[in-house]
Amino acid sequence: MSFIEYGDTIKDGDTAIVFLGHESMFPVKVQHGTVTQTKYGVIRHSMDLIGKKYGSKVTCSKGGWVFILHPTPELWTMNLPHRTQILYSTDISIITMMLELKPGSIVCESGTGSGSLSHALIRTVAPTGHLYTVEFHQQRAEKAREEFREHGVEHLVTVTNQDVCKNGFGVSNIADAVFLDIPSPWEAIGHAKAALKAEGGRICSFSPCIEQVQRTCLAMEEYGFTEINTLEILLRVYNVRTISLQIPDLGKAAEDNSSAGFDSSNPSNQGSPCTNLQQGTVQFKSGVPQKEMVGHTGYLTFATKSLF
Amino acid sequence: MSFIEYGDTIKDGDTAIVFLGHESMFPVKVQHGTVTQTKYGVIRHSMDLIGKKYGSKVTCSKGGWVFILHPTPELWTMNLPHRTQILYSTDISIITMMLELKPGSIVCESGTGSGSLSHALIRTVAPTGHLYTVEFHQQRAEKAREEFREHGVEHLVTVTNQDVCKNGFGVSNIADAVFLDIPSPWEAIGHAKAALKAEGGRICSFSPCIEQVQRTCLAMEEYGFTEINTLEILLRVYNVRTISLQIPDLGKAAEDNSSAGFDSSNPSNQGSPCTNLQQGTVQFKSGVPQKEMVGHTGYLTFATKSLF
Amino acid sequence: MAAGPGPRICEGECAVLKRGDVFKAVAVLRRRKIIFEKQWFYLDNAIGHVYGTTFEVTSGGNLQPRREVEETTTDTKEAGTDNRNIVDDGKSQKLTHDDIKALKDKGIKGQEIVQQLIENSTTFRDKTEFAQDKYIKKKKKKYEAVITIVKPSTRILSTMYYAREPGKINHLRYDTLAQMLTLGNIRAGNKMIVMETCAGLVLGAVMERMGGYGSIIQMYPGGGPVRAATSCFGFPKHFFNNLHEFPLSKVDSLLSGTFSTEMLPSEFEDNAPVEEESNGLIDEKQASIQETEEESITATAMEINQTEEQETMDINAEDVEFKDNKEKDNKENVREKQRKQWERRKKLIEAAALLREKNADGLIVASKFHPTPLLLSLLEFVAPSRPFVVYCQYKEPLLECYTKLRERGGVINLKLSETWLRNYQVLPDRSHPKLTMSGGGGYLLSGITVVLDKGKSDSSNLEALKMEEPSSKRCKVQDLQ
Amino acid sequence: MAAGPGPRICEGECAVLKRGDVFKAVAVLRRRKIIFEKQWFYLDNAIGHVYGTTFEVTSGGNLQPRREVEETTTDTKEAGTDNRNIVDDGKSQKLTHDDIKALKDKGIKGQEIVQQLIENSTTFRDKTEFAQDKYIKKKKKKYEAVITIVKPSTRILSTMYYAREPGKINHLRYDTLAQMLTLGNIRAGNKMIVMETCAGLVLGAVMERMGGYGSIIQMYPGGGPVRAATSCFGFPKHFFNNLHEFPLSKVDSLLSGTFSTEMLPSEFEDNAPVEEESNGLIDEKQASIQETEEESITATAMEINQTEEQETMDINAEDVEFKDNKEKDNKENVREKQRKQWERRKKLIEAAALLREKNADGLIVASKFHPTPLLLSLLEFVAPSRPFVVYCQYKEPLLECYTKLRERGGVINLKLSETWLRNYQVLPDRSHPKLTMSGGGGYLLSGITVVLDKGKSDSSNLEALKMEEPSSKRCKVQDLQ
Repeated sequence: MSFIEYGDTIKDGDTAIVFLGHESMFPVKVQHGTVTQTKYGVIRHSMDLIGKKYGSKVTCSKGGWVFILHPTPELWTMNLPHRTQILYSTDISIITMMLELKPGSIVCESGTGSGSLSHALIRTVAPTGHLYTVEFHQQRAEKAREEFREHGVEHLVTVTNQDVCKNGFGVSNIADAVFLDIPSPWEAIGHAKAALKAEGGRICSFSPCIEQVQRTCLAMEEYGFTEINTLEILLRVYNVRTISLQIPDLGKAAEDNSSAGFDSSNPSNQGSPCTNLQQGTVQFKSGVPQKEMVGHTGYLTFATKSLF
Repeated sequence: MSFIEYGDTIKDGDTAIVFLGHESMFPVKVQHGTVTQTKYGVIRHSMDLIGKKYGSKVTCSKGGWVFILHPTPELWTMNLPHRTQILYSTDISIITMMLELKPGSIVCESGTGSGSLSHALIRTVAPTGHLYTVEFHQQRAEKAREEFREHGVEHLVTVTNQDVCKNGFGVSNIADAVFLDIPSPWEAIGHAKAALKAEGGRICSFSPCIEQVQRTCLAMEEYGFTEINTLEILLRVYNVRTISLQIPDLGKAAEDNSSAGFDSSNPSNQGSPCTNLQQGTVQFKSGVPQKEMVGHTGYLTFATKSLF
Repeated sequence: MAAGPGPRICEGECAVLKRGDVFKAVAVLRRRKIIFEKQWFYLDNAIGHVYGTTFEVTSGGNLQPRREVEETTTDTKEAGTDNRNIVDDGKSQKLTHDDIKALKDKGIKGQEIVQQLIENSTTFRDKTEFAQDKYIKKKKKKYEAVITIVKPSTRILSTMYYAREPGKINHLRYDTLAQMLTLGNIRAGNKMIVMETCAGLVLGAVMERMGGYGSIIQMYPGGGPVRAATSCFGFPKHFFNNLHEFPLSKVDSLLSGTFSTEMLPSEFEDNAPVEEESNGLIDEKQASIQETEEESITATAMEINQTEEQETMDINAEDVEFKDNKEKDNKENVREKQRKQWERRKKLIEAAALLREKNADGLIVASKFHPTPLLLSLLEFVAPSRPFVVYCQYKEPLLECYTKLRERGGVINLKLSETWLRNYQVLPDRSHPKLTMSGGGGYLLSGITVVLDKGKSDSSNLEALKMEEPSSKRCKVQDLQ
Repeated sequence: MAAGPGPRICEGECAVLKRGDVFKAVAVLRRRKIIFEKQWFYLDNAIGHVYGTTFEVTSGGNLQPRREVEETTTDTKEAGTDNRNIVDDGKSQKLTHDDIKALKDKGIKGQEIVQQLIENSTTFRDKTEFAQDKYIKKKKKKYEAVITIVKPSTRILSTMYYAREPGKINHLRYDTLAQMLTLGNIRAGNKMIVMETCAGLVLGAVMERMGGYGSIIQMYPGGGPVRAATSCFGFPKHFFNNLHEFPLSKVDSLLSGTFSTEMLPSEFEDNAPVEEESNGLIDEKQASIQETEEESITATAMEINQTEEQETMDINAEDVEFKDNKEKDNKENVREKQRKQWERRKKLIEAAALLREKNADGLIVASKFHPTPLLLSLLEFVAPSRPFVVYCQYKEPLLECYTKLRERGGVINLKLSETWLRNYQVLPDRSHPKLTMSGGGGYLLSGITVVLDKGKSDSSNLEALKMEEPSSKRCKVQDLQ
């Protein structure tokens, strides 16, 4: 297993995802002789995991079962230990596309935080690119290094523990793209420009507050960035449900049925998308928006470092 | 006809709405002896309109027909002559509710603009309330007065031509609610407070830019307003369409049909919400979002003037 | 007693308690223990004060009016620049739980407790302004027992219901209700038909907008109309003079001309309005449970736990309206019962007569039923050139309703929509949309009635259909500034 | 020739013209007239310059590189405070149309013309800063002929297609495509199955993310795969070495074990890939039309008018890839034809072999077809514990697809979603969301494959169904800061 390559079977030392059911899962470090507790009972790594195919159903000691999934940056984002606020896949998707990342890209990132975006960036620039990620919090930088090692991607990433606003990214003129998720991104725009290739590149800054965006846009303009564009992206998830609606009793059954224009009122008519399953109700599939959704993560400001 | 009362038949002097078809309509001033040109031909007011029921189908000279509608503030908003940017019904709805307007309320408004919101406010506070509306542009104030007269609501509204930031609303301690749609609302918060009843009331400020909102919120806090709440509301309209999707040809017809797990692939199965109308396609009703929608009108900031 | 010219809190009225964004409707009664936001108190001292007054809960559950109503901002402007040096080990607060309890027992006010907590936090000064603010808000919420008593309104009640009991109002979000009232051109003097199963909230909103002018016919399923939320509005008595009700189950017979009051459903004669008695009964049991039970912590938590506390809200409100009835029940006699039955029948005949005129000024539907049959029948009672608005929690039934209405004809300007609502935090250097928002507020189908030529419906409908088909050219959006 | 270390614009390559937010893909060819944003010019002078260079169009349609690439801000900081005194009578501009034409004929640059217009406007100084800015932008757009030539990328091409030809890509919005690439875990080394009818845009995006590592099997309906947009990316030749194609119409036979290359559809043998020749043919006609025809004013206008200009975009791009082919066509002989047929059959056998392994690392579907049958068949080729993503312009078919996949089993973590995208104007004191936004970007259904026990599918599916049913408790939203 590695976060940049699929493997077929679960091996000792792998990080795997235990999937218990709808949006319920957790990561597990596979180790000979270890057991993992789940609500369905115990999983014994040596017997239940190692050597099995990824995607297999594993029966726990209490008889319930789980699926063991191959890790991906997206599953990691959903399951990683939070050391900071993290970026989720919706923002990560647009960041990756708008920064024009692909295999071979050199990217700079600050801060590393919990490594949610870092894993996705490494995945995309592998096998020939590199991520330079800067984290000012020492413990977090350490922890990130450790995770990258465990996930088999340490050769694709350099973690530096410094203040990007003061000391920059530690590289110059080599990056295709820079990503900033720090409290004062406007203080790092100069360093970002220095890190980017002379021929140009893309930058993105993520900020929760509009005032941060305002200052960042001014700084980007000052440093000659072009195509400055701020956007916001939200995910709307629909639960697929079977809904039953009652047909109101207007007294038709007990009454004279000759009243004009009423016969078409029966929704079980041919061609109708509803299925009349029981007397007086209509059933249909509906994509129901979740009652509560994420209303804001942050503003994303993209810009281009131009040629001259 | 009046904008605050329904009438059954079209009368000389009425303002009526000529409805030509989907989102195509215009207002007309009904006058004996007048004719109106439409793409379906001429409408002669004396013969075709006066005395007819509102909601009637009227055949134009070229044989095409239109519907004549009773005016409402909402139809007026869709059809009024624009002298400024106007507020639309989506924002108007939430403004009216959040200002707690009802028959008898006293409201102050600035600026009058094209009178879109004014008509809706008058409708809601009638028959015993009053609107004090302040407009700094003289021609616009004049025009608004004229429209209110024509629409039979002049007894419910007082139009003042002055700068609300300098001179306020011209009334004090009588308003239940104040609405501001001006470039510098923060300069009018003091006047708004003075216009509101001593026992308190509600205020709303509409601003397109976030910087205006920031200053306005600060001013509201300074003047002791509470429950300060900024929100944004957008309308998403769905076009109801019948969609046909092709069933892909996977070669089943020409092939052996015994392959496992494939029979359920036919979406025309029982219980499916699709209707198989012609060979190889599936038809269904869909609520299709409009390709382009209004992405922003303005931020609405509401607050309460408290007791003390 | 506070000064001020506004309306005062009176015994027996319906009022709304407010703390931050959380609302609760209650009946103002003496010697009745109220539990709100984990705090218990009596409303006795509030009586006579002006609506809008903010009170602090003092020892013994007494309410004491506060002068300053603004959220007191604790002054701590020393802030760190980032939190890189903070290691959260759970040991940063020097005050123990016992210390805090002791402060509370001494009768120290919440505001002071929060200040003490800040002074005894070893990390507070190192936190960013951001984090400081968060900390203060959290602690204030926990230790400051401040409530405001406000007059009910559609704004307040619809917000309250959506937050606390969305299931009772079919998840109708307040801004969606606002759209309905505007699209329906609800105003004084209208004759409106309202069909709702939203606990009477939509009916109340319509009544508020009509201000006692005009008339309303409420169509109801089952044994009688539900008006639990309606009574929370605290409308004056005369608002109910022109409020009529008509059973849904008689709509078809009314339309076909076979309707007669002799054919009333038996429940109607016996129990209507059903809510009164049964709810009154529950109320008695409820009161005692309430006394001992701890209230859930927040409105959203309550929504999940589905506690009795929620029902109490409605029932308390109902108390107000039906208090007189209950008192009379005690000395109830046969003559009284007969008089009531006769009155009910009279009102039914009046409602039927109003509907038969087929000249209503609008139709508002917001129910748990499939909207199509409701619309196809109830639109018959509406005059031409009048708006109608249908709410449904789901989009799919409105697609069908749209199609059937097109087939029927007699309606134009059909529009299927939903609104998207987002609140903002606006603070110096910290402005952004709120981090959570409602995922959906339900869907509306609105339109305008026109004269329906039943004779040549085939060709005209076909033409109308063509006429209204949304054009494929892109929608023109006003280019504001 | 400009200095700079980046890749240079070469003859025969595919490049993208950019003006403001408007993009157009073109083949870089000498002596070929280009019409873009109402401006005509030749690319000859651009050859050899670095990608990203901005050019001004000078007389005779020559491109002249510009040093400063920032939008030049005309300096006019005298602004009125509001526009109360402005009466727009259409007489505020003293320069006549003839005056302006004369300036242009004299070869005065656009930037200067705009400055002259400002100086000759009687109302400009009275306008608010707001209005001044709007005025300048409008005039600049009209009179300044500046274009930038950039290297194609998924970002640029997906934005361009969505703006100019959404119908060709099933209205797949660029951010929705971005979600697909991430949810699909597209990366170097994967073995991907792609089924799209988005002109090859989705295929191109997948190829870009795979960087020439791994393999792709493109499933295609009809006579051959469509790769018009794919060729706009300008990928190096070796990217195509591991790109395979397989006809949809052979999927069932492959799955049932009856597949053989002898049973190929006749179109496949005769015409594939169909685009090459037919498009090449149109291209010739097109070129002459293009010379004389005025281009539509904006990307959105074009979308409506559906002009030939749009097709040219693709075709020009195709030119690049198939230029060699066409030249050879002239001296085409029987041996060449046979060699090609043999190669095609060899590739088909290879593709079939790749699919038969049933170990693909993912499945991407974005087509005009009903997704359900595609998913039910193509998922058979995917290994367990791999992601799949299906795009559909409409929500309803994905509801059905969701249901059928649940019935089938072997998939978990099914999620139906759409994204909401809004752009912002961020300017000092004038920041707000853009006034128009896309109403919808289409819908995605994504999930993960797992091992499918075909034996005891009944009970296990039932259990899986229960296991995955969204819980009714509200979704926990992370309380960020």
